[in-house]
Amino acid sequence: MSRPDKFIVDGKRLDGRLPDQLRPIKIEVDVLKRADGSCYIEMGKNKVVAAVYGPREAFPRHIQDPSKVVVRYRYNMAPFSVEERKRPGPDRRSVEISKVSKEAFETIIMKELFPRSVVDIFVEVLQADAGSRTACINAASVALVDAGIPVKGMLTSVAVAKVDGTLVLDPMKEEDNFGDADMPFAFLIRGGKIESIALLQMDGRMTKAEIKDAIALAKKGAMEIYNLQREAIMKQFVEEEE
Amino acid sequence: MSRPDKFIVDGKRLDGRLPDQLRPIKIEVDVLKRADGSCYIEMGKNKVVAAVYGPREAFPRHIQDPSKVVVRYRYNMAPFSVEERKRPGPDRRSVEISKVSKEAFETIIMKELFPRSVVDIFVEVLQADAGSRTACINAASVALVDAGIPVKGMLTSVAVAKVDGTLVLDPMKEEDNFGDADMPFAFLIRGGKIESIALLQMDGRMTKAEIKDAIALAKKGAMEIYNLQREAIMKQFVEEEE
Amino acid sequence: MSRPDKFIVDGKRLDGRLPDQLRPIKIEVDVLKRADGSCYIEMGKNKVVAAVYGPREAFPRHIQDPSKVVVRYRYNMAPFSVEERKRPGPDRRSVEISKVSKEAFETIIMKELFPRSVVDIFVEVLQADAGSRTACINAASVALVDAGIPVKGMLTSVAVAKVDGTLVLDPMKEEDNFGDADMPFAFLIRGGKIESIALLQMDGRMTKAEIKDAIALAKKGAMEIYNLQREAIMKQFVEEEE
Amino acid sequence: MPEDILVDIKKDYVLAKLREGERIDGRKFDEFRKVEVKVGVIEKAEGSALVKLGNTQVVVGIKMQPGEPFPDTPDKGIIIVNAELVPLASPTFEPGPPDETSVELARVVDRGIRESEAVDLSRLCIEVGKNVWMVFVDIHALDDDGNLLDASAIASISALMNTKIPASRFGLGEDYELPINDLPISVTSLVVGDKFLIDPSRDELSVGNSTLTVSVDRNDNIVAMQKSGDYLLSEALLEEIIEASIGAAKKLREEIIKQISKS
Amino acid sequence: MPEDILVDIKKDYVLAKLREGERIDGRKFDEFRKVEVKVGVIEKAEGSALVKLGNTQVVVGIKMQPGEPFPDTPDKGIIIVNAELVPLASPTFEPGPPDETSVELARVVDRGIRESEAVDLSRLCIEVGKNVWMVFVDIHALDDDGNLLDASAIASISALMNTKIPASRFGLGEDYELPINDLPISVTSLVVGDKFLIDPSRDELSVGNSTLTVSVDRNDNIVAMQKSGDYLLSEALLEEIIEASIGAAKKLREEIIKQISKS
Amino acid sequence: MPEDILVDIKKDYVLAKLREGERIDGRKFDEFRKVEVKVGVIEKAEGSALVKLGNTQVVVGIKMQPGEPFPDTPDKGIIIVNAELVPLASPTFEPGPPDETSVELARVVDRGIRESEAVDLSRLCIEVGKNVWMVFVDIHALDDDGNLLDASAIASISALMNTKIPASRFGLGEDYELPINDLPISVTSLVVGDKFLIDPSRDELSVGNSTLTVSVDRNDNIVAMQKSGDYLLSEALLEEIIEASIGAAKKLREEIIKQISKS
Repeated sequence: MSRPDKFIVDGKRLDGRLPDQLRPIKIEVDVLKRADGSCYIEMGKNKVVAAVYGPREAFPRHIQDPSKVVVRYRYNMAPFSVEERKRPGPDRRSVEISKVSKEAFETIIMKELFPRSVVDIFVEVLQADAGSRTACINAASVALVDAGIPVKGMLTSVAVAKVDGTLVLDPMKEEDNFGDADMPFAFLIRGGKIESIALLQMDGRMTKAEIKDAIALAKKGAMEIYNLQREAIMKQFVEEEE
Repeated sequence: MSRPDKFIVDGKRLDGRLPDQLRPIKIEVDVLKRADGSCYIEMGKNKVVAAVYGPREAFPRHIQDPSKVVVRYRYNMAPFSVEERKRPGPDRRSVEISKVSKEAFETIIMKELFPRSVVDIFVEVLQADAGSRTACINAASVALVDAGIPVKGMLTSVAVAKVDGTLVLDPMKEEDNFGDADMPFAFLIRGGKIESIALLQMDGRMTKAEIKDAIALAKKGAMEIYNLQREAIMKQFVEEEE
Repeated sequence: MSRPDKFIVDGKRLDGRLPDQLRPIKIEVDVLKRADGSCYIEMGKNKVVAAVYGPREAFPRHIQDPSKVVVRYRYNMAPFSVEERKRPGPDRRSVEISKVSKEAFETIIMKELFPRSVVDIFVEVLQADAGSRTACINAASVALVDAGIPVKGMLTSVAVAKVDGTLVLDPMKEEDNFGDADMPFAFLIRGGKIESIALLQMDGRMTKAEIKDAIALAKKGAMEIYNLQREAIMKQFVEEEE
Repeated sequence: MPEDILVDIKKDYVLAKLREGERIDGRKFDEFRKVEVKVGVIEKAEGSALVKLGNTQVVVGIKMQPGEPFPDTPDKGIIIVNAELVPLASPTFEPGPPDETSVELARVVDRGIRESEAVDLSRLCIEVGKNVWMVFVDIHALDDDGNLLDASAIASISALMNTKIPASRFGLGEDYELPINDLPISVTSLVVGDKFLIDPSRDELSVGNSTLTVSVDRNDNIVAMQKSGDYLLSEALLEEIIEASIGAAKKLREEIIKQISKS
Repeated sequence: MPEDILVDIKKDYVLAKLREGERIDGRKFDEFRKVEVKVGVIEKAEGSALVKLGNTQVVVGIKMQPGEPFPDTPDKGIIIVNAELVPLASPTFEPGPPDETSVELARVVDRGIRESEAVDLSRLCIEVGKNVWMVFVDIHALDDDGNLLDASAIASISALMNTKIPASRFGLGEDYELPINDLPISVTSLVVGDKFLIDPSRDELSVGNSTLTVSVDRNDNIVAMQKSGDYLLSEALLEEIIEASIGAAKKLREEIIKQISKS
Repeated sequence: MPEDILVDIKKDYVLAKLREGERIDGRKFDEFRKVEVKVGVIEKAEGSALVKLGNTQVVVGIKMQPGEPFPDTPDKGIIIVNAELVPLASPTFEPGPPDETSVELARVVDRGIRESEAVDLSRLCIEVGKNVWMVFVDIHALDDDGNLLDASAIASISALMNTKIPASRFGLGEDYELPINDLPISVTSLVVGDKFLIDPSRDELSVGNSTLTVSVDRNDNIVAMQKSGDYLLSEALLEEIIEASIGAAKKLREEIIKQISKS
């Protein structure tokens, strides 16, 4: 892959999207039998599966917290998920993504309800595209609901990039690799409204003003994704009822 | 080493053996002071030492089983045991051999007698030849008796290979590397009779009928080895009496 | 660096020192806030920091000794401390140095006073020169006093090398790399007098008689270092009083 | 209800049914669960397959790259089978390097492929003694509802059949299909006393882990066997299982071919 | 007095002061502790710096060696940032491979340097596609009295500014100075409710680990951000922190330039 | 009887005997246990030796292969000594990477060989700066009945004396014997108060781990020393031990030469 000359031509991006348009998203709930909750998401070419186990007894014991549940989050890439085969096991990038994602979920789980327990969130990237961490958070968020874990709201994640001086929603690979900035978010959405920021990272170069605009754009995208997450969960409930 | 044109000439194998003939075997019992039981075996060019420790308190505690003894088996190759120096530490092959060997020994040890304890079987391959796993099991089996661990019978191990369409007992390196199939067994022998199969693996290409014949051939070889194991143990008892 | 033709010319060493002369030494006490005791030492081009934590509860529990304190010592080189970047983490050399240094400190700490506890001595080599292990012990010894750990005396460390058939004190890099022998010591000094040897290693080639002379030379050097250690501690006390 | 009591109840139920000559899900003793094979599910991989065996799910991806051949086979490609039993797939799996179970699984799958000569390794040579194609078969478990091994074997061979050699990416001419000669089938039986159940589900495995895996090539030859678990196996039962495995393999192979050719 | 009670008392004190609109050490909310930068402290390294931020101390050493470039940037040097939070620096650090905290620290420092294009990587190419300079930035914590991250970032860029490329040692011509284009500043704030404290000390961190790091280049652009800790951040507060970080970065940058140019 | 009580009883017995000026097995204070050396026990290795020192047993195997020399010794071969204290050899050994005890053992054995210049490394150069012989000395403990260190040192030098350089296997001419110049002997003493016991057995080591190892070359030079254990050593005792070690080494060296030349 090499750097394109222009990222936006006639107002359209390399893959034909408008700057504020998401990639196609597909969400399936309860795709695994063993897990307490699960979700499969395709977001662009990302294909990720999330599973939630718990609340269950925390082991080894010394990680138990007598006042609240411990949350673990494991972001893992399958060896075949990327162009060049990835050696199995966590690298530094996965360790960081796992950490900030875990902290985002800690803000929405009702932790005091399950002392001495653990909630495990495992996310497997089967195919990686730009924004795999956001796809994973979206999947994990649905899986968490599917597992019946009490949460304050939905966590919805999307990134904004800057290319050719323009902010674009949900960047594709070229925009991510060669753009001027990348800024992934996760928002807490409650009662159909975005309440606050649970995850925020950024690298690149942006002015204060651009960051403000980026937040607005991210919020727009997040609401769209949130509706899809809700829809998928509802559909699942209906199916279970029948 | 390269593939020989023919494996059997005038009814004889490359090393002069008949198809149903074992390589020379040498067994010494109680060769180590620290171990509770020990045995040194040469089987062809294999030179292996087995040591048994236990039953002793299982550690770390969480591996303890309140209803029975835990059996551990560690097959390990010395760095100088093979042509090209082997890096110390377990590789995938050793891990698999250790697993199936452990399971074979679990079938013969009276496990209920020693709850919360562990029996450790350590086998070191000082020089490796074809069939090192079978040599190790034979040594471990004698070491187990030497350690006084109550067992249901003797475990005796031997492999059968297929070369030039013929089944041969206790294959040498060439037969193992370039033959059409290899099939290691371990049998439980009780009251001088083969009772059942405790370990069975196979790779290569064999028909159903050939497998039947292979079992018969393996049983013949196992009985011969069993007699040598018994003899070595008896000799040891006599020496200790004196 | 290549082997010099001669190590001693006109009675002087490559860096102008006399055979029985130490390199310049600089000692600072209580240089870290978090540690219970700390010390920074420059000895030649060695720059090392030592920190002492404890006595504190030993963890993991199974290392606790109900009758006395456990002493741990970690000698660690910063990646940039040597010419060719060193990969982080302990190598075999550090493991050995840590072991013999720990044992030296075990001889001087009043271990019975703190059962079930641990005293941690951490030494970081920021820049390595010949004799980094001796510089580290000298720093650790001062840090131990700074931490208020009850000790039987001061541990003072210095090496002696043999070059061109002459014994030299506190060898520099060339003498260490290309000399005929190297012999690091640590002495217990109590009441201003050297009482006994707490650490002793040697490699090279020395006669019995040379070893005797080396001990005498090392003792001379150790007393000088001891005085600097004492002075630095005193100065610290005075500063704290003010 | 605590997990261990549940296991005990399941175990009793499985055994009770067995005494009546039945399996809890109504299958015949030599019958596989419903299999679903989807190939090409990971576009970025050289080949891939998602396999469902009942509720057990495995995805296998194939990656290829040129590399140095083994000294003793200078003109042959290299296959490396690796299994990650990630903790997503079962509450009993733990993160970390492969344990003995995943090592065994990968090695038994590997033997089935290798010994049936399913992949024509001699057509994977680029330059004798210097450069050959390395084929990484990565088994990624998604849901372990019993018998991950057979599901992994099906997914591995299906992914290999789906594989295009990425020659152009490495400047080595045009891409071409990985040459496949056989479709080995791994058949795992759970041994219970003097009976056996092919393709045991997790509920059935509550009675124990005593299994025998028999891999069969398209000519009904046995190409690999692995006894796993601490149990004693009689000769008679071994022969019965081999016989049944050959039959079950044949049926399953046809089903897989049908599904792959349709997709 | 046991450590945890002490932490509780400190926490109450910090919060009480905060309610009065004050910090326990009298600083303003957007004020860094006293910074001291000494470069060239490790003569054997290609570049080095010792930084004290209040009582927090970090030393960074730079080592360089030729190596192969990444395939997608064949004409650019490589920077590798690594952090060792050695147990000497804090009673809570443990020996062993980097944990998530040190990985995050190293990666955030790395992004500040990388995204501000502080080092001109295109001038680190020796032979296109074959050989480029690799720059190892090793962060070695000495004393963690809070906000190791900003101290590490200051020490890293200061050490880079102090670096001479050891060309002669590798037979590659004369040594020359590492080309530096920017001086990015990392500004970490502790978030407490709807307030924030720039450059939190360890005592202040007793109230929690909710931080936001904003890295600012010399043109007041934001080049990296990292929210760390399990807290929810409002948009309004985010904007306030960014505003304050830009201001604090400007002041700190001037101070660092002053100190380095003097030494 | 529990192990620790047994240790206490042994300890008292050793100390009681010692007060009477005797060792529990009747040996003199400066006397090694019976040594047995068998070389060539591993035919597949380039050289090997099995050594019994009393009941302590060690096997050492030598493997050689060409490799790159160290930059500062471009014309010299490389010796790498490695020790595996496998759990077979003692109830206290555990599987896993080498711990501090085995690292120390390997390094002290290494120093004895290296500093006595026992192996003529300058004759192991194949092509200056490019290719030299690498000699892997792998120490494999079988039975630890005390003083594994001296047994390992004897086995290592014996195996080296038994080594043929496998030149023909690597297409580098005819095989030839590894050039050996010296036969260093490692002598370990257990220090008990102001007394010492050479070659302590495990029973004797029940009184503690305070040892001093002195390696002696054939000209009675000391080539390596290592104080091991948390005890204080007086100058006077040090001199006594050195004196005794030189004597004991001479005797043991003769015995080893006799045994090797016979075999």
